[in-house]
Amino acid sequence: MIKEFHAARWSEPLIMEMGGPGRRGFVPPEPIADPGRDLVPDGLRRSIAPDLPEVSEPEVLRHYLHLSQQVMGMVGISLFGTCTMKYNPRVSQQLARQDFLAQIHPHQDDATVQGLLEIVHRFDLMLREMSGMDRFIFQPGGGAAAAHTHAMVTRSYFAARGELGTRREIVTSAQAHPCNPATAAAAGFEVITVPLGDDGLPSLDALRSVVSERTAALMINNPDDMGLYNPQIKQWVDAVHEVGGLCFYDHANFNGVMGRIRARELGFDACMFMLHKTFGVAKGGGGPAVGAYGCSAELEPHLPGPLVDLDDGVYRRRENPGGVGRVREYLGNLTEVVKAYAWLVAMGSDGVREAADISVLANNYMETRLMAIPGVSKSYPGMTKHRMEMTRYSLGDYTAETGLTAADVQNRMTDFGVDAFWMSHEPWIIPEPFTPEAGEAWSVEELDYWIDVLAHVLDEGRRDPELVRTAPHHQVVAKIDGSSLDDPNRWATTWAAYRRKNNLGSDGA
Amino acid sequence: MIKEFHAARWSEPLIMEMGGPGRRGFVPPEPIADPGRDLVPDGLRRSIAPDLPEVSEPEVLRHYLHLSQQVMGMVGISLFGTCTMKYNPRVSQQLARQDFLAQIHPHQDDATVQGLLEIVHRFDLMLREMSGMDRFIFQPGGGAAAAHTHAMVTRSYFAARGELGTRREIVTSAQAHPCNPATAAAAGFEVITVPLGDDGLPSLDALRSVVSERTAALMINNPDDMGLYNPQIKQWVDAVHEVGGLCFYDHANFNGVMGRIRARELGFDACMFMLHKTFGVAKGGGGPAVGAYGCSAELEPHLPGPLVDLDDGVYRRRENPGGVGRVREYLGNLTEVVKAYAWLVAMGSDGVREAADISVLANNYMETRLMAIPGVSKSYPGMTKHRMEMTRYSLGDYTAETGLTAADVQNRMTDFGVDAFWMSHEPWIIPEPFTPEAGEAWSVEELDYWIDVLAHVLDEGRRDPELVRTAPHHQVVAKIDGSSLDDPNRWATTWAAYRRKNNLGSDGA
Amino acid sequence: MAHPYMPSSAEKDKATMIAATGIVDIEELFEQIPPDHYAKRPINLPPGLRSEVAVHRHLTDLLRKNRSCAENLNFLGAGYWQHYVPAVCDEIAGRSEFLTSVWGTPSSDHGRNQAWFEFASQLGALVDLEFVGLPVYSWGAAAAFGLRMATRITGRSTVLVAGPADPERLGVIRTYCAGEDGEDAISVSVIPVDPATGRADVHAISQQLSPDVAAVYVETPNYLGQIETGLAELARLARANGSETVVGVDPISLGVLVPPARLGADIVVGTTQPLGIHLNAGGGVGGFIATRDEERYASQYPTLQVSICDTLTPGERAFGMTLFHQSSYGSREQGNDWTGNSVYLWTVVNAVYMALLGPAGFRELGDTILAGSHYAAEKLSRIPGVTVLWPDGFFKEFVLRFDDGYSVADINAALLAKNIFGGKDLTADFPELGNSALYCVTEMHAAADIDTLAAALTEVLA
Amino acid sequence: MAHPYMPSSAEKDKATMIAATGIVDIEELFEQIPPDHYAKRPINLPPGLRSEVAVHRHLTDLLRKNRSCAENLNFLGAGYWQHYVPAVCDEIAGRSEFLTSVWGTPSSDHGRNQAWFEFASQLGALVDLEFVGLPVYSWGAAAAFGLRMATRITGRSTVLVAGPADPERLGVIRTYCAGEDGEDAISVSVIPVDPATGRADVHAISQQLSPDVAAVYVETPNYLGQIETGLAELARLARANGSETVVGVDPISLGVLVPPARLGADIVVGTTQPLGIHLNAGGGVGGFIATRDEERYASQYPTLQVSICDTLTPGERAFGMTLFHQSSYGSREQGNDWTGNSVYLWTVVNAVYMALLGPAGFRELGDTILAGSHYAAEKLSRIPGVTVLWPDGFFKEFVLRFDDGYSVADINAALLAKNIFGGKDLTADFPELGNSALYCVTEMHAAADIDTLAAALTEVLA
Ligand SMILES: Cc1ncc(COP(=O)(O)O)c(C=O)c1O
Ligand SMILES: Cc1ncc(COP(=O)(O)O)c(C=O)c1O
Repeated sequence: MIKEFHAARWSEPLIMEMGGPGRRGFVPPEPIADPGRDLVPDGLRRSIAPDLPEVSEPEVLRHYLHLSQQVMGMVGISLFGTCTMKYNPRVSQQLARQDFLAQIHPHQDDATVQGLLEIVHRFDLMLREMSGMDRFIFQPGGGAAAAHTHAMVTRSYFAARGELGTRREIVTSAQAHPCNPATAAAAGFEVITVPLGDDGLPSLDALRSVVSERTAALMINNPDDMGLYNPQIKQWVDAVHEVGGLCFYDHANFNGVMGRIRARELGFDACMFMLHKTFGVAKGGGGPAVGAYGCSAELEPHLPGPLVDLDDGVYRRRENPGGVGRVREYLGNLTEVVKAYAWLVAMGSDGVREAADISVLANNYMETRLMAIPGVSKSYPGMTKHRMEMTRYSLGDYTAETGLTAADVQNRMTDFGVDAFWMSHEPWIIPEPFTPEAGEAWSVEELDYWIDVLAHVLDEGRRDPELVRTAPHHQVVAKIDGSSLDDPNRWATTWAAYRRKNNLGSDGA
Repeated sequence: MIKEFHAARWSEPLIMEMGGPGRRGFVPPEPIADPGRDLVPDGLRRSIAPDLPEVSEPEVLRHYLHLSQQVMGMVGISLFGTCTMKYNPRVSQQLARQDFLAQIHPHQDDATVQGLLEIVHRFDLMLREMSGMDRFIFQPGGGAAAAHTHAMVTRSYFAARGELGTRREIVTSAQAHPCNPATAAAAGFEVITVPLGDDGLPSLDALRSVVSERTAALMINNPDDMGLYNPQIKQWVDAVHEVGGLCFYDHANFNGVMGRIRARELGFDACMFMLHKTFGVAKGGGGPAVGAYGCSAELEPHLPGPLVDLDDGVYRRRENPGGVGRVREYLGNLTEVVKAYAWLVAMGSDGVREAADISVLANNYMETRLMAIPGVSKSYPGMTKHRMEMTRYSLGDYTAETGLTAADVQNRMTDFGVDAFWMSHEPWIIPEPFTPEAGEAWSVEELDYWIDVLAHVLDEGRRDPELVRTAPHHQVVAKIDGSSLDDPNRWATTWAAYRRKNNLGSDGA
Repeated sequence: MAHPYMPSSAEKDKATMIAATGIVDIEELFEQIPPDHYAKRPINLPPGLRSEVAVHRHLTDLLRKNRSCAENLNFLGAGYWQHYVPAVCDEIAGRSEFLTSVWGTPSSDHGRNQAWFEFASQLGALVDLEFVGLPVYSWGAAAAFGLRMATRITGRSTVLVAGPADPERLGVIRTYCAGEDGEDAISVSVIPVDPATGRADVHAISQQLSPDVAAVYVETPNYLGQIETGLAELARLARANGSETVVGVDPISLGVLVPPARLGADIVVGTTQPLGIHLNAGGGVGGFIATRDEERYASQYPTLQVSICDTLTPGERAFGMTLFHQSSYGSREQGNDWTGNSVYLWTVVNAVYMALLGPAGFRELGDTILAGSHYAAEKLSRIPGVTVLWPDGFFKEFVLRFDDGYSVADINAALLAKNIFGGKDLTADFPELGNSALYCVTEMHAAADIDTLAAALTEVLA
Repeated sequence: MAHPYMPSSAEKDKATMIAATGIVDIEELFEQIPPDHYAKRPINLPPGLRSEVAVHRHLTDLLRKNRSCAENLNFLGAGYWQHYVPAVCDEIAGRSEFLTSVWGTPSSDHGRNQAWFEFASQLGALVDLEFVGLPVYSWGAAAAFGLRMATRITGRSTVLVAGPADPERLGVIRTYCAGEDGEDAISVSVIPVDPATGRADVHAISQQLSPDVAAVYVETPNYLGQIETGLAELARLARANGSETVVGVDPISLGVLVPPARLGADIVVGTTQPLGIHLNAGGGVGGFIATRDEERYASQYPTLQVSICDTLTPGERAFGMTLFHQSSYGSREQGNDWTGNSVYLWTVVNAVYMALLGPAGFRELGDTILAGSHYAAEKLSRIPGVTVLWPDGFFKEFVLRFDDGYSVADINAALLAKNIFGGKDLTADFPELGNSALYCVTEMHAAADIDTLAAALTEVLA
């Protein structure tokens, strides 16, 4: 049953358009002594005040409360694929807000942060147990940053062996997440992308044809976003190892295999887990995130510091000379590490195993229902084995029939309290792709509702394509007109730019 | 400019309709030992489980998040009169959540709650300074409870003098808040209500004609909800004192006179301040609230215990033998007392004075604009002096013209993000009354918006009365059909009653 | 300088309003106040701290002086208990919409009204009754209102309160019944606990069941932790006497205990504090009143109630107030007692709590508490000089008597030095129980905590 | 027993899905995984704690071992500072909608996108630049990305970093520039601080301005607290050399300091941590990149950016991504560097913070910090054995040299025993400064706190 929905709509002005001269939102404490002008070197005291709004505290609060209600987030239903949207337990949100975590300075003496370091160390041990790796760090501030870390560790490794001059290539696949080739390139490697075969998988032969003594590393995720698990991944790893390369397992799509496979046992030298996805940490619209990076003992000397060790019952941070140095300041987003630790403690080995079971079951349950909807087809239908925690579908036939795109359908779905699906990373191999990920945190009713809404919208589109093409209609704002976005004369990432380009006064009028 | 608005609409089921067998939202810790059946006396162990829903944690969270978005509260604009809607500083919300307040047991040793008792004591002293009273308590859990406290203190006072048998009457006015007569009656007094004169004020003569040696007390608020300040309030107090009665000042409408008058200097023996209104504490939909009750030294022996004293630098709770005993368990809603204290510290004497100024100014500003709107009239227009922090208006003319009531108008206003105004307490002296209270916490733009919306709705109603009569249209749900509410065969305060009366199964179907 | 809490404290805004209002000086607006009403001297408080930094610092400096049950080991209960508050409860309590909710229209308050209805429905399920009012100030208030309802229903004016009675709650009941000292009072008669059992003295109560008795009030588990075994008998006797049975109950026990209504209770009252509300230094109290859905009872409620109802949209449900006219808002002194702001935000939290626990959660929680408190009683009873007064049939709380010469006050002081809050001292309120204290064990206590207490007590008493 | 986080861990739900999927056993679904891929042994972690009570207890037991800057007096800064976080910032950070926001459509994410745009606009106002990207991981990352932008813009491959350099940030810059050890690296050359002034050595830098220099990176206030006076000169020299000037700035200084863009900076980067983000043990880092709104710069951003745009409804504004195609999402290895999840929730908080402060707040806060830090430096300089290295022209931080024989480590240990976190030890990173430490004073410090420090130091050094 499709429910009536409407997003909160406040027609909220920009904060820069609000307030009035002299209003105050926050008043700093008075200066201890007279802050004479001479405290600032000559000519360096700001004379033109920054063009910030002047707004009272209640107005600021209400404004951002309005904005918050105008975000669907996981207050609605989001089956955003490749992102493993999970329940974020509020107990750890609550813990992270408290002084014993929120009010810790990164330069504090180790003696004053024993509890925190203990959590970091315990969590490291737990991830080692889950992956078979020998050491984890939490410095990378996201999945891409962990991939970049691997590229840098790879540099350090080969530099130490004097091979950096020849190890110039990093191999990945067309279905690997863009961060793998992108970070490899940013680290100075040439990127070789193995294309997909007819079965949707990059072939072992294709890999063999590109690896050589120039290969520094393989960077790949598995299963991929289409839910395909590469059954030859071990041979892939062997092939790369044979030529002396390193293998990095982008484990962003870990949810369906938790408890069933270990990256190290498959031969990988390093892997990364995304705490802000698989480990129950909130996405926050894109962070604070953590890409936990783990590696073998062989690569450990190349890790960025500081590392956390337990010596004689005392936890210590230590530098890792010869390693990468830093990939980010300090130990990482430790609030998120604590939340991930709490999540893993609450889940335990039984819980993560069950989460994997349920997420794969729920995806296959959805697949059964979705494939019964006219207009929906599946990527690589020849691959008849059950998919993992995701399946990539296509609305190509539907688009051919109605002219409506997956983006149109997605916009209309938001009119029913269902947020965007993931479509596909670049390159788009499947036409009009969509990739929901059911995960383990949604109820069957919610999954059913998602499917019902999709079916309903496809139906609507057949009856009244304009309705869907011009959607959304029950959302915060209407569909955007993106024509200005890449036009240097019209784009505006700031209010000042917008006013200048549109000849508006400082009040926007 | 009227803005497009729509409330969030989730079409949310009842929690009792959600979930499924076996789902868990919270799991208690496992028992330390086997909780054998014999721990409960024979026949007293529950065998039929309570008919509660079985819902997982994420579902419960999302459900109540949906419900929260479906409440306007002060996230919209609310000028709810007689309730002094204020900004509730989030800093004290944050403080009150912390262990040092949230995790204090009321029976803890005084030595362990010195900080808290100090705040209680300091705040007592501050309210004494503001009112001229000699002692405040915070036990009453709301304004009405404070009025009731006064009725009980009055009993205790006259009982101690052996006069309770003859002091049978409590006098109030037709414009006094209902809690005054109601609590007086509940305390066993006869209630005498002084009617209003032609000028909207109860007359001194009318008072004189009802007071006598049977008078136990006067219980009255001033200014009243119409914004009228009784210029003879001192003479009123004198008249009651002359016959030996006590005078209680219901200071709920304190906002406009803060810093300008002191209850005790006007002669009152006792007064109450509503921390959940005037003192910046959140309303919470109706509490937790505090009616701070203050009285003269003469009445102090009759206060309920425990009282907080400072002896030799140590704060102590002590009983008050001969007093009322308890009007509520423990010291009161101390979280709210701490918030009110924080608010008063932040405001200071300059701030409260300015808040009074602004709230009276803002009301008169609104009055100027409102009186320019056709269809709006003012209570007792003959009273030409400026009103205090509220003015009572009437839509009587408009109703005569269009058939639309103040309630209709109010419903339609919610379609623009403006919540209900206060109309009037019983008795309704003015036809189709409405009583906005501007307070000091809304910006001029917000007040203007409120006024613009009212004018817009009145206009709409003239053009399209059905639109307004059937409003709201952009709200969470449509206007209610209240016909079942007082019908014993149809009312249902619980889901079980609803299902029984409508022959529904346990899933509501 | 403008104050952050007041947008119009900016000079420009004030000037705008002054000009539009047609005045020159704000002082003009106060013309209604006669000159001799003005305060004799300005209010002498410190100037406002406009800086939140300073306010925060001042408050934390004060509050840090407290010692809480979070970092100490607490065994205080006595009608007010340290239970675990799920984080989701806090999350919802903190939502600005609920926090600042006013009294809007049924449409704009819909979400909150639904939460209230869910509170009443779930609480009704726990107590097995179909009519539930919105909450009153506290358990004491709920008990007192329940008794006042009974006097109106029966037209009688004496109420019997079965001991053991919580002095706090009893104080409230006496006050609400207007004490025993004057005109029109409801007479409150307390029948002492049977010291042999720690339970209500059914025989003594039955002796007092005169034709003037409007109601018998009894609690289970009672103030001393004992589960009342004589409830059905008492209710039978009361009914035969034409009296109402009013029962106070800790709702957290109702996963494992038969609801009092099944034993004959007519009006069931109790506390909402254990259902997801923090200790808050006592500021977490709240009371409920529940009865059968019969006009006899419904017409006597002093509270507000939400009822489910229809809207103008076919098939849509919403909520409205039922029987509003009989409240003090509706009828001033003609209404039933009075109502007003109370603890409504907690009601939303209570709804969340009950929804999280569900039937299994309440059962398991009850079992955990039963097991833990009995484990503790048994363990402590083995300490020389410690006697558990009634070692069976209690829930969550039990009484320890110390016979080794140390007063309870001394013992608690010694425990406090070890960061333990010992049980509630009963010596002043229940001298008949000797040198005793009431100990409370909940799901917050791990076995190690109880062992810590046992070791500390052993040391203190050695 | 079902797990509270997983609705479908209830047997019935699992059975429903199994039946509908047409399988018998969930294991069938894993048919893609070859048998020899399976883990050799099951994962050996403790079973899950289904009870939140137990999880909460376990975590608090651990975290209580920490000592925080809340209950100790902290003078650590060094690129990461203890500023006051207004409660409204926390309130908004905690809103479930922002917290759990995903990547929806421009309509369903509208509120968050607007907050991001408000972040960029306000930050742009602070730095006086019109093009601002969404935030990157940290200040170090922002600096490095800024330098990489400069290499792409100029086609050159050397960057000069003006000392004093934060070792943490410098570590990140070096890593992002791929170190100096291999192929295709950007060469990073650090020019040591001028120990006489504590400032960048303009002369030494100018000497290194070869045609291969893509950019000069300089910070103000610099790592040691000094406000750079040579910035305009450096920018002029760099421009003359065809190099970009990349400036790192603490935005909280910009109420009282001229924005670097006014002194010639081309690419301004910095930290977002001071703008309303808690210390979070270092997990509050975040970086921004801002430039003039010119294609030369805009086309080189590695970030995502939101731009204001129209909707299908006339007159309505919304937000979309500009220049998405040049990101790694849009172009994989052809994109500018890479992007991904970063610290976007903090961006919303930063927007709230800047809105709360406004122009007056930033100015006053700057003055308060200037006054407090100079008061402290002056006061501490009077302690025998303590020298303030550069007593003028600093913001928030200053260097103390201790000449009395005690090492900084000893001094800090002694201060710690008095619940004071002494300044950052500089002896390892800046041996040229002697036995020195970097002290930080912000609006969190009252005069009494500084006096406490002075007294403690006096005692320790006596
Ligand atoms: C397979 C895979 N790898 C890497 C990433 C990059 O993660 P992040 O966005 O945290 O940088 C993602 C994120 O979508 C992903 O799905
Ligand atoms: C004048 C006056 N007195 C008393 C009260 C009763 O306050 P409460 O609702 O807190 O019981 C009110 C509340 O509206 C009021 O306006």
